[in-house]
Amino acid sequence: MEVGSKKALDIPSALGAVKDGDVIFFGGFGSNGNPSALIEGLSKTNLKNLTVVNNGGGSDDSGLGSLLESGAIAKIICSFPYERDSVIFRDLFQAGKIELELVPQGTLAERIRNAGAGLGGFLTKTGLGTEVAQGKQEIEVGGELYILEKPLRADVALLRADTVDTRGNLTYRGSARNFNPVMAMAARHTIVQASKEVALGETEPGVIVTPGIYVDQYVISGGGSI
Amino acid sequence: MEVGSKKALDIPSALGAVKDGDVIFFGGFGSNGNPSALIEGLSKTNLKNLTVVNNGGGSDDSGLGSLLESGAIAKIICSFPYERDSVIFRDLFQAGKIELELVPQGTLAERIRNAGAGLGGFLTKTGLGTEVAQGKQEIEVGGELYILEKPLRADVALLRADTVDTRGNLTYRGSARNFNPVMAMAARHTIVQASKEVALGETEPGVIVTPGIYVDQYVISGGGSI
Amino acid sequence: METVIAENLLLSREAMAKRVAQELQAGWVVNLGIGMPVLTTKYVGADQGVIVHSENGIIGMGPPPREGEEDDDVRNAGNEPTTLALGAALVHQADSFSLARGGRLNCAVLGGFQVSTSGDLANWRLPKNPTGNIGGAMDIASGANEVFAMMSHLTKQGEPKLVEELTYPVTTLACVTKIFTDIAVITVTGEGFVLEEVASGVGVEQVKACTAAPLLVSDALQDIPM
Amino acid sequence: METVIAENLLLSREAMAKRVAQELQAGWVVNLGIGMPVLTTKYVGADQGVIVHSENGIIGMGPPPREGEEDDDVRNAGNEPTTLALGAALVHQADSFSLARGGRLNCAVLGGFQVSTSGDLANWRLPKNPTGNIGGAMDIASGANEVFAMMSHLTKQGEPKLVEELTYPVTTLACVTKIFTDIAVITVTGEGFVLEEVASGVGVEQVKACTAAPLLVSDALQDIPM
Repeated sequence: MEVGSKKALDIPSALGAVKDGDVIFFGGFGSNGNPSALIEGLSKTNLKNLTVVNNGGGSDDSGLGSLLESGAIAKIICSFPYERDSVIFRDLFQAGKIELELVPQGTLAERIRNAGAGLGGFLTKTGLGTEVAQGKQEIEVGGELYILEKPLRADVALLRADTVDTRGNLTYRGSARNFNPVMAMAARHTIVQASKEVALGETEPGVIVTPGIYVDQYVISGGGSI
Repeated sequence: MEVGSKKALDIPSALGAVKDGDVIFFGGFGSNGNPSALIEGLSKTNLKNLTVVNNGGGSDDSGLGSLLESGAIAKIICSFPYERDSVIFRDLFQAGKIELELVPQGTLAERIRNAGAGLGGFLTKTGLGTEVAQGKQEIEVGGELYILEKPLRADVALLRADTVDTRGNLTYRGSARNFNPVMAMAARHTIVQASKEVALGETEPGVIVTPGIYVDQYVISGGGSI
Repeated sequence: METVIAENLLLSREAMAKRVAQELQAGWVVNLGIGMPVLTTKYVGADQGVIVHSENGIIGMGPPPREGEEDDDVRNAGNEPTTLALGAALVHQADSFSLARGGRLNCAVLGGFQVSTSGDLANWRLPKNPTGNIGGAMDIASGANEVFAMMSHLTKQGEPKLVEELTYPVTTLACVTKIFTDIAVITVTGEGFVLEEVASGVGVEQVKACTAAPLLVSDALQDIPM
Repeated sequence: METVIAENLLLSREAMAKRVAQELQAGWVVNLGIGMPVLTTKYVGADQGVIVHSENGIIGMGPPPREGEEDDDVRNAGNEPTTLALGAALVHQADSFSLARGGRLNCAVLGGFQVSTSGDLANWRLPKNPTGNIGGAMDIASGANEVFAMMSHLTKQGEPKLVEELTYPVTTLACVTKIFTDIAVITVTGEGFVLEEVASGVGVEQVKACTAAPLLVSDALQDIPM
């Protein structure tokens, strides 16, 4: 660990920033771009009452599955609760042991991005005339009706990247990019699981996808989605 | 010009898509990333009653300056009307010969991005308590007051890129990126002035900044900002 | 009457995917939903001029990889291995849905539980279930210029999926333009459903019996081309 | 009384930039406005641990280039040639302002026409002018954690710029935390202006005479270190 580097000593020390009751972003889309080692680390802590923001409800064999089973999660905010083989989530939900906030996927991504952009909400047509619109303010602009959706921020983001430099500048591989860049922008504290560490300046400034100012700590773990 | 390529025969033919009364985005920030050859081409047409969206009011020695002088522009939407040496704009404005919509720069970028994202507006604190807030709806979210700002789209975008492939996938150099990527997303028809043409597939998918689906035509002209 | 159609006359999922692939026009940007719709990638020719969008951030998705050539970081929206077509670009989730909501999808092919005569689509929650998977469907169906519903004509219980009014929770109102089932191709018009094509060996009266809404018959009615 | 301070006692623009540079702390992300503030880049040490943000999309701006080493595509917000520091990242205009509004700027240094005792900033339009340059100032001043106003103590006409209430159009309310002038360093507190430092050879009574609001004097008052 070089001086001034954001590299964490290990996963447990990086996860020391997470507190009971935190709202936590999990990057990824299914297993693709999901910070599996960090989530596995989280499932070994005794944290309680977490709210997890993740695209899906978690397959049983994923880190999110273990975390659900441990009872650490009080609420999930997602677009796709019943992933293939997500019996743990289903059972908890049907038993009333976990709260679910169901959000259309584009609205979910945009709510996160809106928080990261320091805004107070946005108007979308997505969900008009559906259950999703219930309880939300509708606003007319230019003769068209929209739903007001609100920003979604987190205390901590656990993300997955391909390369990281000591300042935390990130690149992603293939479709493992997905939710990771917007989540980095909207969390108070961002921890990244990257496949490879590179020297500062090795990644061209124009090729960096997530600027290091959005990253607090990183660990190096494995390559590719699991 | 290969088959299926979006390369235009020349600048005048590319500009054939522009009509009287159009709203036109000009990419760039001052001369940096500004599609000078396309704007110069525009100043040689007989188009009238254009609305131009540009960060600034145009220096006298820029393409925008010539275009202002020609009387083609009825309105400018910008954040910084008095650029260094922008006497032409100043004179027209003071004579009441051109309309000005002054927009804070972050709001301008976000209004364009909001249009490109298919949304109906967003809430920002920028401009609260200032002249900018006059006539705009204020909305409270979570006990905080925001201004509702509306999407800004264009009929045509004239943009500047570094590399382009035959499908229109773009990369930018240095700070010449600025407004270009968001403008590409929010225009009905996008014309690009690029420095270099590359083969399809030559730019890594993860390094492309503007996907080719946002580009309708391109011309190759010069290198570097002028 | 509903289940009178012999199993061997029903189009297979693969045959339906082939038929949908024929419908995709050169120059189109198309989103293919998870499950049956995404099978269509197998039958879209590399020279067909179609750009396939995957909601998890791929613009230019190719066919499934050959066995042994899977890349763990290149997945489709169902988290299955896929490939990048020549000229593909990668974006994050918020940019991916900007494209979808922003009017850049010429067409989306989505699965369906029910479609009404006015083109309302239901595909996210069965009425008996407490919740369901929205995923990207609401955003994509709201934003795409045309929505193709691709589904079996009847439920597993033999109930018609083409109905006068939805009885399932709505995904998006008035969005479906064409329906591809295992026995028919049907357009959704201002005057209700119009039968355009039938599976070889299936009679018009059989399709009518399997449809819980008035079904007009096109003057150009033909067999589904295989 | 206002103009009693001898010309040779006034800090030069360069001296003011040196003083502001000293104030920037390791780990800070700092936006430097066009004109005098951006001069500060000349005096920020490469090892000072400060990341300079330029609104036109640079995160990690370096000092001005040496003569002959200018890159036309690397410009600051004043469209002047600049450089990229080691580890810089480039983003588009909407992402650049996401950073600014999103609470990622520890500090912004902006020019000022007037600052009020409650920290209201005026810097975009002179009352006599029909319009003015907003640029990025409203977004940046709204979003930054601290705003430093960097300006001459008096206008060219000898009018005080530090006032009880703004008489010029407001840029952003209650944002300025510290003021760096050519004769003093002043903090903006709940109890009004507090004089922290004076230029060598300038008396406290002179600063008071040049300030159109009550001016408390810090117990730790010292000369501006040079």
